[in-house]
Amino acid sequence: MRDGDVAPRMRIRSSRDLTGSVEKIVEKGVIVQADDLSKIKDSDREAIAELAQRAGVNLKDCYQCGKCSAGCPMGEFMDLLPRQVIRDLQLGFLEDVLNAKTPWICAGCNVCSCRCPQEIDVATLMQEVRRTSKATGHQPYPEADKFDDIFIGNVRKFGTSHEVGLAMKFNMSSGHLFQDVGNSTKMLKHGMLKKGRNIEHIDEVQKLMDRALKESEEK
Amino acid sequence: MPVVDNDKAAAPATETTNAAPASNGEFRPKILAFCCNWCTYAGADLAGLNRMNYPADVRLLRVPCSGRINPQFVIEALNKGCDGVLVCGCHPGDCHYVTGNYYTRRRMLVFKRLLEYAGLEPERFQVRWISGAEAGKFRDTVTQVCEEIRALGPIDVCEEVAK
Amino acid sequence: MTKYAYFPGCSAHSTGISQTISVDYIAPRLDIELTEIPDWSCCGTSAVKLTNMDMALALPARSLAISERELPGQDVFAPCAGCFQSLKTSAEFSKESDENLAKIKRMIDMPYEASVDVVNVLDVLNTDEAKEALKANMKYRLQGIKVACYYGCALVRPEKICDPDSVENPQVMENLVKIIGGDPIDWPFKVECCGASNHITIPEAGKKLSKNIIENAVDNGADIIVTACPLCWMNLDMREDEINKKFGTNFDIPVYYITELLGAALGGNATEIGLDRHFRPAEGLLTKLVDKDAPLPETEEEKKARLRKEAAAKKAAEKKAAKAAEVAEGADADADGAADAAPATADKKDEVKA
Amino acid sequence: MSRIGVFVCYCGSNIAGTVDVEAVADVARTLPNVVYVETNKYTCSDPGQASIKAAIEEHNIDRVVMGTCSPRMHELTWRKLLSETKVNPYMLEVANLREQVSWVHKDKAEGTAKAIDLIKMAVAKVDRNSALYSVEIPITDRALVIGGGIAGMQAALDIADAGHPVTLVERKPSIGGKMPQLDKTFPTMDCSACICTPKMSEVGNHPLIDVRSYSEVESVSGYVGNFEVTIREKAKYINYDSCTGCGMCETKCPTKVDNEYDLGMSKRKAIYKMFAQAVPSKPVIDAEHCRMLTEGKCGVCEKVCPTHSINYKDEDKLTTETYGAVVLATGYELIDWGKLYGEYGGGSYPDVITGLHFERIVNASGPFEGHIRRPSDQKEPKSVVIVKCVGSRDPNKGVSYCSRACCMYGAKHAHQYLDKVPDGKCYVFYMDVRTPGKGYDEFYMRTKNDGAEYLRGRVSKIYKEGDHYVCLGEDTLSGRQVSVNADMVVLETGMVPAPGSRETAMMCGVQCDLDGWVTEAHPKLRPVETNSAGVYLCGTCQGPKDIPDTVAQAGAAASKVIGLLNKPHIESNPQISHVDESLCCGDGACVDICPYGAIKLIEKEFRENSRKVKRTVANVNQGLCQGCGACTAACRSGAMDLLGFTNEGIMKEVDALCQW
Repeated sequence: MRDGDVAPRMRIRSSRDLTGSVEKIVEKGVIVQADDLSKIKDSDREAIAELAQRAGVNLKDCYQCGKCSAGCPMGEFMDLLPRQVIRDLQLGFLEDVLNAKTPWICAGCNVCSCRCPQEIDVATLMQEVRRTSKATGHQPYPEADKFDDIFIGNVRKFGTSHEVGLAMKFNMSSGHLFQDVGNSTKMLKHGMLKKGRNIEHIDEVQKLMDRALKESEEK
Repeated sequence: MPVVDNDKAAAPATETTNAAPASNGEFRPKILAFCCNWCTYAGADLAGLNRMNYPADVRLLRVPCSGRINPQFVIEALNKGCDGVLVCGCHPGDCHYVTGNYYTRRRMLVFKRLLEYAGLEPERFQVRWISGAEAGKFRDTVTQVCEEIRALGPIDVCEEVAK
Repeated sequence: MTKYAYFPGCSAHSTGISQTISVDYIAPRLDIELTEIPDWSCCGTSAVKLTNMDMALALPARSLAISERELPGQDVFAPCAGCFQSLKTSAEFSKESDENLAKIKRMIDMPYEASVDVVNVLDVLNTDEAKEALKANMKYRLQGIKVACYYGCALVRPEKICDPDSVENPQVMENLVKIIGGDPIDWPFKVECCGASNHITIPEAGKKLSKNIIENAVDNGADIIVTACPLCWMNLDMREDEINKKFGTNFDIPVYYITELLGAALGGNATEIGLDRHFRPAEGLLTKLVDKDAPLPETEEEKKARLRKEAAAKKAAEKKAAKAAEVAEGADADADGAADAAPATADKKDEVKA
Repeated sequence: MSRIGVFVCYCGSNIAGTVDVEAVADVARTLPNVVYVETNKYTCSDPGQASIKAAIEEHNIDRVVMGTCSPRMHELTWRKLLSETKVNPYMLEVANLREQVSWVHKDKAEGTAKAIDLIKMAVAKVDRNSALYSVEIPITDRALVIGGGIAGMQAALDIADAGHPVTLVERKPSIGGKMPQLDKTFPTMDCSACICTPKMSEVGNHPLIDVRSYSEVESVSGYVGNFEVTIREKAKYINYDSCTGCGMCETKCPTKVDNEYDLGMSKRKAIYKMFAQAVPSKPVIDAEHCRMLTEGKCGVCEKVCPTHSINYKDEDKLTTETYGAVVLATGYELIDWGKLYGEYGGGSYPDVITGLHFERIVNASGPFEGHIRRPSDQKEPKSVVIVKCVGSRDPNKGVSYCSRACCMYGAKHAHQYLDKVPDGKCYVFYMDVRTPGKGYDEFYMRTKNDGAEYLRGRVSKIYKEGDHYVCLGEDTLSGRQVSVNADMVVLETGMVPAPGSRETAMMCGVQCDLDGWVTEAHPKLRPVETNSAGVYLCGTCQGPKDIPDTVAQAGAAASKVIGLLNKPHIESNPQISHVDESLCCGDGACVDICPYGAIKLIEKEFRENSRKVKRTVANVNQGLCQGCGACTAACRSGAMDLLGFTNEGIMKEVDALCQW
């Protein structure tokens, strides 16, 4: 996402989202009709149950006080507030959640989890949603996705992450060619751009990563 | 004071004196229900007040609290030829004597396992929680237990005793 | 001498270089011996965690297993807060149950008993030994420098993993700063998020978060910000200009690692403690140092006490004067004198006793 | 050889409808030891009862079986009847032929068969019954009320007005509790002190109420009717007999201390009365701060006291007395939010205050004479944020329950603020609004119309910025992150049991729940009794509640106490546990299982084959035992038995049933 623009709201958050021109509504992708709860698939409900179980969260615990969202530093950039993600999961709107940018915008600062009155680990839930969303081929937020992939590729290649290579590669692929270039001269001067170290037994790391992937598949 | 006569006790119900159902030859079990005075016994009375109907095979024995029920009573009943025993108390947490039915729950759970290990059909010994307001539940419970035990047929006491 | 298995982390020789340098400088001076874990590999950090949890648990376990084998009985010290979080999460997971441990071993495929503990910079510096050594070896004090101690996320949250002294208002860094004579400020943003890797994926958001933190520190009168996390440091120090550009602010506040601050107090010069590798001019710190034994400035209490003394003296003087006048004027003073006789006598008594 | 009489009732056609009563009677005649059988149309009627008496005389009957309606209906009637004959009232068994036979079965043959079985069982059991005699437990006509808040005061007044002496123990220097601290009471907004302080003086002046202020209960022993209670009166350093409460000492005392009554927002002296209308209206010396008691100098109060009532040598006094009944009214405390909520400043911000602070601020006798000012700089706050459910409904940091009164006093605070600061803004963050009560919801709506902005969501962080406080919240109804700049923040904190209330309850043998609230005997049917007879409870020591509920409960508790104290003595229930000491092995299984602590192990000397031996045996306290019989089933050696429901008796019942 470029500077300045903010993730558009996906679904109606409040009647306020409906005010304004029809175009605005359309452009916001808001469908002005009631969600038919009777049409929610059991398969979705089960998927949500498993998701919550993987995250070690009991969705029923949440009474929607919104303390998580109130303190969320990234809240204003999200299409759904964390509380709304949980609400959608409670109601069974799986697709909306997997398509939400929120879990991909979450900075993982854990403020929500440590303040939740019901001890719900919101941050972990967000991560789980993100993983599930990736695993099920959703890609609501390509930038974040790219960054992760490049990073992991990096680790697989060298056993460590080469921050510089990482940044440059990300800029290439994401098209933000000159992001942070301003700093790179100083970086160079400060010997921050030294080529990172490669580890000796890279094969160990690679095998380990493969085994991890297998482990997850078996689950 | 008559001495208890085991053979007589072991005899099938149909032979008993003035047991009316004998006529149609259909098996009518005898079921003893130990009931807490404060909940299930009151529930049974309420069922009466509401003129509910349930099989006449069950006889209530009133105790002040399900915690009073000593497993020996149950063994005695089964040995002497009762086809089934029902133990009823207040819902855990609602005991009139604070904690009595917690002990009952623990005690009877273990005891039930023991009886089943000894070869008794689970249906023949059941523990239920019925409050003084749950006349309907009382009727349903009794009806269900009676049907289960009728289906099982008379208890084989000698075998029980042997075990 | 406290020994630690040292896990520098990937940023150690790039963006976190100043911390690495300063850690190397202060460690021997604080009786701390660091041995780098041979052939350690990346901790995986958030990117892996957000993609595959098993991998996120297994990657750090490799380094931990090596440390367990090569440097038995030593806690693993990860100066980077991110590394600390990933390593400790993995370690705790393995300690939780045998199934977990088995699972980890399946993935790393090497002997591992999950016996190691993981510690961060603050844990290492907050030991009594280290603090004693610091008091003993420090050469300079930070006289009257207002310090905003910034913890960020990974040093305090999740509470269960990091187990800080307080999750909303930790004091460890403050105490260290006090030891070296700094003046830690009380500010509410010390555990807010700096934006982490969102600076790259959503620069918009990242900048805003960093701005909030710097702004709040400045508003609360901080001269410098001190952190213990390379990522936080980069997002604050490196991006200050961008932030000024974007928000039309003109912040000019240097950001240091706590290790740099201690290094300075222990007498390190700019290069020795990495001050020359900052994005914002940072050497200024050294000019603000005063000799360890230089006379302390008057504290608030002392000032109050002094003023009280002076006031009392003045009052006594006036009383004397008044008395003299009374004697001169004679009888008519009695009336008002009697009114509050009781307390007056009491006061006198006190003075006599005192 | 027992002589059993069996009386079978037709109950009009109620029983006779589905039970062949005469057939039952015929079988009864064949049963062992049955010497007389009689059927009757209406046994419970006077002629019916008369003929039973006659039969007992004529046939020299010594135990009775009644084949009638449920024992829950008429057992007491029959007992009463027997008490007028030579038969012991406990030589009685009732066969329930109506509720459990005739009314529930249609087939007459089946009904009759069942009726016969029940009669057989009853006969078998009664044959094994033994005569039981209830002992008379004398009742001391004096009640102890622990806690001098509105609950305790109300209970004490009601009991005393009924003519029973009451001792009211209050640990603070004055009675009154929290209520006089409050400014107004919702929803009627009448002045709290104005309705509370008259009650206080009424209590203080009541001839039958002995107010023990500045005192605490040290120990409680004994049982219903006879509780031995020791009370510790803390040293007041003032002779209350001579002190006139003129207040000279207080005005002259040179030591100033934070005033707890205003929660530290004002100062008091080291010798002080808690507040103007305190009862007793006499001061105490705060030993912690008094210069005379700490440093041994000063002594101003002694000098100025016109009645020479100051006594620096005063010490705690212990007194022990016997009480017939005890009322627990130990009340609540506000949860200590500072320790729990670092994100709200952890108590370091002077203008982030609790509801009780606000009550004092808005109160005319409070630190700011009723002008709404914030503690830090006495400025009038132009915007106030009220946060509800602080500590409540928060298992993570506080307690899981709802504190019940906060929604209303939150609304009250909003209303009061907007009333006194018309140009002010007031935002209320809430989870849910719970206003069940007369005129409560109307009050809430009114507050909203006063201009209070209600936002549904929990505040995540409060921090200082310049001279105002930023509150970050979410309005979950619109799904917006919101932040409010407040000059002052009022946290409506939840209630927790007053410190020490668990210990006090334990002393009286009463349990508390996990949160520390005292548990009532039955949540619905016995809300003011506890499980130890003679101990009652009222007010917030049982759980969060508002003033109306508290007063109502206090009245209820009082009426129970009066009912008990009106009797000179109570008949103990003789159907209680009994130890066969020759069998008792003294392993104490019964002691652990008894919910009333009625069983103790005692050393006792026995003669065994002409040798004296000491053995530990169980011993049942007749006053405490309620006759549940849990101990009998737990007893390994079979020494424990329950009179009225003996092991043998029940066994015989079982046998009897098995022979049909």
